[in-house]
Amino acid sequence: MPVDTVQEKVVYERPRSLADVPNHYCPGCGHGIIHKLLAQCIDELGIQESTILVAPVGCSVLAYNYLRVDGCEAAHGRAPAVATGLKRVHPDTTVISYQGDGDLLAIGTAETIHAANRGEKITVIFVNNAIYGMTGGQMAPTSLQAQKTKTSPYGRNPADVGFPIRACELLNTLQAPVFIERCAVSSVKTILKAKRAIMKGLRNQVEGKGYSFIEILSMCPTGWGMEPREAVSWMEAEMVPVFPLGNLRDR
Amino acid sequence: MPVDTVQEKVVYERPRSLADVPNHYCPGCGHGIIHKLLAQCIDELGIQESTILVAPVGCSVLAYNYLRVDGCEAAHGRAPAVATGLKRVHPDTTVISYQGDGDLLAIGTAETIHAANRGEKITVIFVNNAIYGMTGGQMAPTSLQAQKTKTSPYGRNPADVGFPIRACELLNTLQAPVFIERCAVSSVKTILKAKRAIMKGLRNQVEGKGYSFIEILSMCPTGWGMEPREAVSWMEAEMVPVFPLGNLRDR
Amino acid sequence: MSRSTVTGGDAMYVGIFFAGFGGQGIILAGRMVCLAAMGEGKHVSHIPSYGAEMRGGTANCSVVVSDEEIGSPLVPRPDVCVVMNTPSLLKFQPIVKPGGLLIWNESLIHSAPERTDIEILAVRANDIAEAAGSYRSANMVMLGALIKRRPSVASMNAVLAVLNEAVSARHRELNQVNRKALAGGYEAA
Amino acid sequence: MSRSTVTGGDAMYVGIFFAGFGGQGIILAGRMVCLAAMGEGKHVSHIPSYGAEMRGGTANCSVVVSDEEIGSPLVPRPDVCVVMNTPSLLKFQPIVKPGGLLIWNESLIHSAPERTDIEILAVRANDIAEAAGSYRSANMVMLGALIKRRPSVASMNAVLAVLNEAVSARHRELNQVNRKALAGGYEAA
Amino acid sequence: MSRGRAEIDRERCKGCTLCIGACPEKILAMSRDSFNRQGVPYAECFDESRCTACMSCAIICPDMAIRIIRLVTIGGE
Amino acid sequence: MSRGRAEIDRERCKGCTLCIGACPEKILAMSRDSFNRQGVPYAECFDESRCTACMSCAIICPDMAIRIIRLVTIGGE
Amino acid sequence: MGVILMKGNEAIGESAIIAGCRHYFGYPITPQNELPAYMAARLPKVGGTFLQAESEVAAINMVYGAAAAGARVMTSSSSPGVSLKMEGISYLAGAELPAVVVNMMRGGPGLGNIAGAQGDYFQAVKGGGHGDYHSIVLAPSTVQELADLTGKAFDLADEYRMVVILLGDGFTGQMSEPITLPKPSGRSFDKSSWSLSGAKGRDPHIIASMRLNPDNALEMLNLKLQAKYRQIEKSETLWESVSVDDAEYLLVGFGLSARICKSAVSVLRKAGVKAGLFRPITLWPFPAGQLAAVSAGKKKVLVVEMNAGQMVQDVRLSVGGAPVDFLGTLGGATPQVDAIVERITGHAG
Amino acid sequence: MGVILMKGNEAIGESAIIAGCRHYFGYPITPQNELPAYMAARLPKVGGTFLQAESEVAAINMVYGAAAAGARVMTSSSSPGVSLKMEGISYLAGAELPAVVVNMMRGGPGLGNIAGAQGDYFQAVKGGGHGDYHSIVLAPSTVQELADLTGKAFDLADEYRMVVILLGDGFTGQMSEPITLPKPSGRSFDKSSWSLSGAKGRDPHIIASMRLNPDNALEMLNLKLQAKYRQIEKSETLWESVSVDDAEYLLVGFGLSARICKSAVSVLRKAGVKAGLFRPITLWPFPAGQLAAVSAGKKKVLVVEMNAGQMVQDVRLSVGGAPVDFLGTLGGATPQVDAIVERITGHAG
Ligand SMILES: Cc1ncc(C[n+]2csc(CCOP(=O)(O)OP(=O)(O)O)c2C)c(N)n1
Ligand SMILES: Cc1ncc(C[n+]2csc(CCOP(=O)(O)OP(=O)(O)O)c2C)c(N)n1
Ligand code: SF4
Ligand code: SF4
Ligand code: SF4
Ligand code: SF4
Ligand code: SF4
Ligand code: SF4
Ligand SMILES: [Mg+2]
Ligand SMILES: [Mg+2]
Repeated sequence: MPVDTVQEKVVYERPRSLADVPNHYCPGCGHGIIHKLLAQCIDELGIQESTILVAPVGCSVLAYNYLRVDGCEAAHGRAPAVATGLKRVHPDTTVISYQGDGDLLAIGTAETIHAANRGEKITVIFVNNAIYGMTGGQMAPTSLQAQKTKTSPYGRNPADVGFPIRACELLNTLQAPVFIERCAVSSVKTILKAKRAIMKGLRNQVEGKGYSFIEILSMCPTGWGMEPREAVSWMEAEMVPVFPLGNLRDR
Repeated sequence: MPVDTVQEKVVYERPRSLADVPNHYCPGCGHGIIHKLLAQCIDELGIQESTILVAPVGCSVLAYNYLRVDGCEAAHGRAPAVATGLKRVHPDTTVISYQGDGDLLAIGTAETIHAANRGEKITVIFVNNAIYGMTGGQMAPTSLQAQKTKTSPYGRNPADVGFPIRACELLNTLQAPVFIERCAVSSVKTILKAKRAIMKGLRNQVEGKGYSFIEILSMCPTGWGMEPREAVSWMEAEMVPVFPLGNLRDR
Repeated sequence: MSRSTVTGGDAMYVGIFFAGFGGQGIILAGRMVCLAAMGEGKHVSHIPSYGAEMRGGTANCSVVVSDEEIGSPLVPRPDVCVVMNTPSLLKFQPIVKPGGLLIWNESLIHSAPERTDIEILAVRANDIAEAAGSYRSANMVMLGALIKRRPSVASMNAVLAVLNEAVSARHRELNQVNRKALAGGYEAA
Repeated sequence: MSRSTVTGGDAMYVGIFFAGFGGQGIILAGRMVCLAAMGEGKHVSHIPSYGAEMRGGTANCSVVVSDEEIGSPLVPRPDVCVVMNTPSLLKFQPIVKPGGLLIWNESLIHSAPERTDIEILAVRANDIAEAAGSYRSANMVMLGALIKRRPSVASMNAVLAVLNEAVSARHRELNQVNRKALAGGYEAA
Repeated sequence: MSRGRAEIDRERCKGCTLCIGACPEKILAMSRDSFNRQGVPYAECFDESRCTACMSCAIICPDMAIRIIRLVTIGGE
Repeated sequence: MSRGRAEIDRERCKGCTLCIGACPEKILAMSRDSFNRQGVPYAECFDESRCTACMSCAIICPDMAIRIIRLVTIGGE
Repeated sequence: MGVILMKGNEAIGESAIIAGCRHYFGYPITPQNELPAYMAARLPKVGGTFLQAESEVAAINMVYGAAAAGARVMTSSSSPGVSLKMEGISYLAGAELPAVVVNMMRGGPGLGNIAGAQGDYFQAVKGGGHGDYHSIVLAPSTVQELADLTGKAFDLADEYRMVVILLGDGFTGQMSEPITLPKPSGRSFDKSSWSLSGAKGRDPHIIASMRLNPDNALEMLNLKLQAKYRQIEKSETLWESVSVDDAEYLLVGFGLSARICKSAVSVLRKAGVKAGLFRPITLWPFPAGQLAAVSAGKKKVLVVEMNAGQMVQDVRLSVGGAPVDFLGTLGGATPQVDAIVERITGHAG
Repeated sequence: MGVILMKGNEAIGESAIIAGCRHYFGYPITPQNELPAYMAARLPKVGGTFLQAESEVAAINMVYGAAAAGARVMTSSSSPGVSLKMEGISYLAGAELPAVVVNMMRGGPGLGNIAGAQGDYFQAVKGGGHGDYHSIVLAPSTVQELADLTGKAFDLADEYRMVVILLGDGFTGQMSEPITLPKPSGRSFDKSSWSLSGAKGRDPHIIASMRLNPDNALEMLNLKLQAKYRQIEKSETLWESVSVDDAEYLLVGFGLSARICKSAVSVLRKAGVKAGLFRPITLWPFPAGQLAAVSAGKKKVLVVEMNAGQMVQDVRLSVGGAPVDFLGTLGGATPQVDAIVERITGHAG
């Protein structure tokens, strides 16, 4: 009778596309999780050598240092335009526009909407942390009602500056996009869902389909002035009701 | 038995707010009709002395020469930002942002969306003629599929540059606006409806309500390369199905 | 890098200004002068006016024909001015250089030019064109008259030679009429 | 418009650099030096570092105290360097001016500085603070040590006098502890 | 019998013909041999007696070239 | 019996504690008296025997500080 | 209030409020974020409006609207953000609207870094926007001066109906120094003859920079602007000079680099070298005449800037005979006193 | 093809295609609309991409992306639109990306008018964007030169990895003249060592202008850029001189104003006045040495520009002894030959 042998199997480790360097994000920052997901998807699709990452101006400005693919910095808000230029020259690459909420929904509103409306064959990863992380915590277009930030010190007042903008719903009024989904990275469950959405968004490019948009609710403990786990709870309790998770379009 | 006397009564004449000068618009241009409607509404609301008109860069760049109210030029696309500055300083005035489709939906996309999202207490008159009139007929964000323009000489190809954007539907995803309606000036009937919408949009300011958006489909015979009456037919047959008329919001 | 000298001889120089409303073929007439003069070895330049009036259908252009390299392509004081409608006459009559030539379209303009220090030529351009086959060739009538009065600009042969090149394919069936109109203008001048 | 003269006398000038991680009260310590020195009639400047690291919790600041108008507020080669944690020691030990003073937090840093051309002072800031009532006053311990070793910067009285002004209302209940910590640092130096 | 009339300012008219299309009575047309000072033909009413003063032509005119005068009957039984 | 383990790279750990919250077995905690070279406490597993190799901690770790090793039984009946 | 320790960016904010500024529109960017944060906290308390715009482009156009409405209005940003305002600033110039624009310069080009720098001199002074226009450019070098010049900026803007740029750098904005808050200048400017408020009881006003009719209308506007600029060049130059009378060597610098120069003058004098400093405070109008006078007969003029050589061109255009040398630092580096001293004496100080 | 009559804007388009440009991104604005229209019609026929961007800001950033991808890429606009590209141009400079930007200048400031003008010299030459950077600036004065310099612009851009600005004016763009279309230069540039295409079989490439680590990284980038600029100043100046050797009076102008100057030289020579013309073709690098040599010993140097006096500053910085005078026209007005002659002779020509 043969004896059972117990072998060790590594079931979770650094994806090849994720550089083996410490990142500069604050403890508990969602960007780190999202980078990891992106790297996993790139690996699984085997597109490390045909991917171009457009990093925004925002906390993820150095994303190209962490994802081991060709990387391009874009001016604040202009990542979709830069991605358009890249993709139109190299239609066979997978071009990812990685952007924060200030970048994508404030200064970059026009570029966001028009790249989506043209149906540029790119994948947009929209990291919605309801704040301007990099510049020290100012109000974002997605900041919640009554949320206190450096530039809404008395809380965001909708009567004065309106309500948080819902990017997915906005883009869902356009005809060209093929995929629109809102995810989160607050728990293992939501993270795994987010990964599936990212996979789909990237695969759409590999298959030559069209514009994919993945919004990911992400913790910014520093900008919110919270401990990381407090931030997770706040996101689930406050953000998710305003930005409901789910798929809005999958063609 | 008294004899009937027939008296002459002027039932339609130049509104007081409309300057008695020839305008520079091409024959059959919708801008002229819309100016007249605006002037009539301003007169009827008695707000000639408290109105500020923001004229865009576009064929209507000289609108302030035709409407006898305080007038402000805005850089191309920035009329809503300029209007915001004006209104925030003078909350008691009625501020009108008059814009073309290139102005409002291309270069000015961000300003358009954010003024609406903040719920700026202004009235936006959006003249959608599916073309860049002033610069000689280039493709607008609202140009129709297959429409030939100077910059889509083989017809607008959605696979390459997407579909026409529907401004009302886009803004209708935002919470703050109080009034959104799409009208046209292709016939007496639609013109009268457009006037009612403009009245409502301006009255909302008088009543201190909030952001109003009135899209008006408008003929550009020159840009379309058509005779004026041909343009009217084209608008009714081709544009209206893509941009359905009607009210989307009235709070 | 490049070095050259300018001597200042007595070169031929004619600045021409065409004015009318959109659809009268103003720009085409200007281009044809250029092409014809080019064919005869001259330096030429052509520039449409796109000044104050953006809308409203006016169309003007400036043409220079010269033996020498051309300085400014603009013609603030034209040697020859061709006006096709009333507003153009009113606006541009004053800018013709003293001693210059003003050709006006008598078919559409009802009061004659008043200047006395210039050469004035009335041409019933629309009528002559109509007789040739279409009022749309009125521009060619004016052109015919122009080269008759200013033969140094270009010869009739040179103009006829560029007709097919200048006129877009869509309108080329009109060239039969255009030839007649050119001749009609030439005769009328 | 404004005219003045500079003589170049022998004025007192101390450039101080504080380094640690966010939450250690680095910026506050710098501001307190400034306020105290201001109170004693000195010129001062304070500037936080906001250089390469945007994220990740480092916090540094430069302070200048001088008898004269201050030129650059930056202190590339500090006379005094106060380091509160290991990465700061590693990074900033080399920049201290030869003959300068390096004060390091022995509670959190496990290997001592190596330079021999500067004055080195180890302070168990967290321990002393803890003893005074809270580890959060470690910055005050370091400050106490600093003014002991460099009395020209500011006196203890001056520092105590600005405590209420410098500390935001939210944290003022800590001032009792802060006073003790300042004294503790002063003694330990 | 005429219920009013459309007064067309020929100098303001740009000849777009929109009014002609809009008139329910079809009593408007472009001038044939005369032009205004801009050199363009202008709209004219060729049968004022049929005008109902409905204002359609004026409402659609982009150049405010049309004033409408209505004839109002006062008194009588 | 342990079904695997979470290997935590203490130098990469930033001490955010997200893994601690995510671990269904509640076997992770912050180091008490030791700090990494950045001077911060790091996550540790205090009872590896209960680890199910479920990967939750690794999945949520923003700093890729956790590798998961599963023990796989091969052969036997 | 007596002497207080205040951060540069916040000193601008409070001084603007003292000067009567009640409208601020801006977009976050380091290293000036303390200014919008300050305004966000303070303006609502004094009945003013703070609005975070969706972009720098929107911000400058909100400023345009508020200025057209007759308000005292300010925006602030740093280098890349200010580049985005170029069209708007040209429009403000063309429409003759008064506004105060703060640029806390950082290292460029492109995204660069967030250290203080002086690489936007040309943009501010020569006109980064299109067309022939000028903004008045003020270059403070201390927090006190930041505070004082803020009030001055509003007065100049209103007096000449134009943009005044407060050109600081990241270090100046981040730095805290003891200051005395300025008093309101007390000057008042009647804008009722041109500003927009609804044409009550008067003809409509129009604010515009387009000029189409007659053909020379734009030329006329430009002639008017140029005449205004000549007037300002005559009457509004500001500068500081230190120990220039007996100096053989003249340092020239603005803002932070001038402070470092001042330290260098001190070191040089200590070493027996007769050095002086000329510090333009208005970069436009550049104090050309004053510099010409001060530099006459000097052995050498050394221009020190935190850039690759920008103001040095204006210095060369002003200075008569003296040889002009340049010492620059790039990408957010700051000039070292030693290097300046060495450049003057030929050996390390 | 032999000699053909071609419009300036269209000549640029066809010449760009001849030079291998297959990507164009732009936004409409008068007076350069014929260029995008031409590209829209032609590029699809040669397998290229024409894209009308949503704005000038988007256009320059699409250019940035396409340049990063290694393509020959162009955008075009006119003054207000070019102001909006300032941030993007600074980014291109910082990231060392090659691109050709056309500015067909119009009357400013603000919305101005649509006549040709030369008011954006400072913006193009001194850097309208933030930070220390340069673009190579080419100033064609005929349609033939527009065509020839377009190809040159692409080669220079690729050789030095930087922006080349083709600085024309509305008149030059609208004008038709007989030209011979240029031949491809035949030069090729290998961009594979830095451009982005997916990191197949190599380490990833990164295109960025931010430099944070180490502390002096941005300084290093700037030193590299400055070294490149010095090299270009040495080797890439272009100019034309006409009748300068025996001239007593030297006219200096660029683009359209140089053509008018040429006519003036002709008139002056006819009148027996020894006049010559120096025409910088590269505005940056400015042919300072050549101008210094040519202007030596002249009685007077007269700079003629369609602006309030911009290039004249570079002329003054270059010219040694000769007195420098300036004649400018504003708001889209063009210099008159008579006025130039009068300024030289002291009486009307
Ligand atoms: C033109 C310009 N404006 C502003 C900035 C400053 N800035 C840098 S990042 C940022 C916003 C960051 O917020 P977000 O996009 O939400 O990203 P996050 O940091 O939250 O991930 C801003 C305003 C800039 N670099 N450039
Ligand atoms: C910054 C800038 N970009 C471009 C232009 C040129 N331009 C003037 S009007 C216009 C668009 C006109 O189209 P639209 O807004 O639809 O108005 P319309 O003329 O059709 O009424 C453009 C692109 C400009 N003046 N400024
Ligand atoms: S500031 Fe917020 S978004 Fe930025 S790194 Fe820190 S936690 Fe992440
Ligand atoms: S081009 Fe079109 S929009 Fe402009 S005036 Fe003419 S018809 Fe009207
Ligand atoms: S008022 Fe009515 S009936 Fe009379 S002309 Fe006008 S449209 Fe015709
Ligand atoms: S609608 Fe007005 S402009 Fe048009 S033809 Fe009739 S009257 Fe003339
Ligand atoms: S693998 Fe699962 S059980 Fe093991 S430590 Fe991680 S979360 Fe806990
Ligand atoms: S999630 Fe990662 S970084 Fe956070 S505490 Fe756990 S191991 Fe450390
Ligand atoms: Mg964010
Ligand atoms: Mg339009």
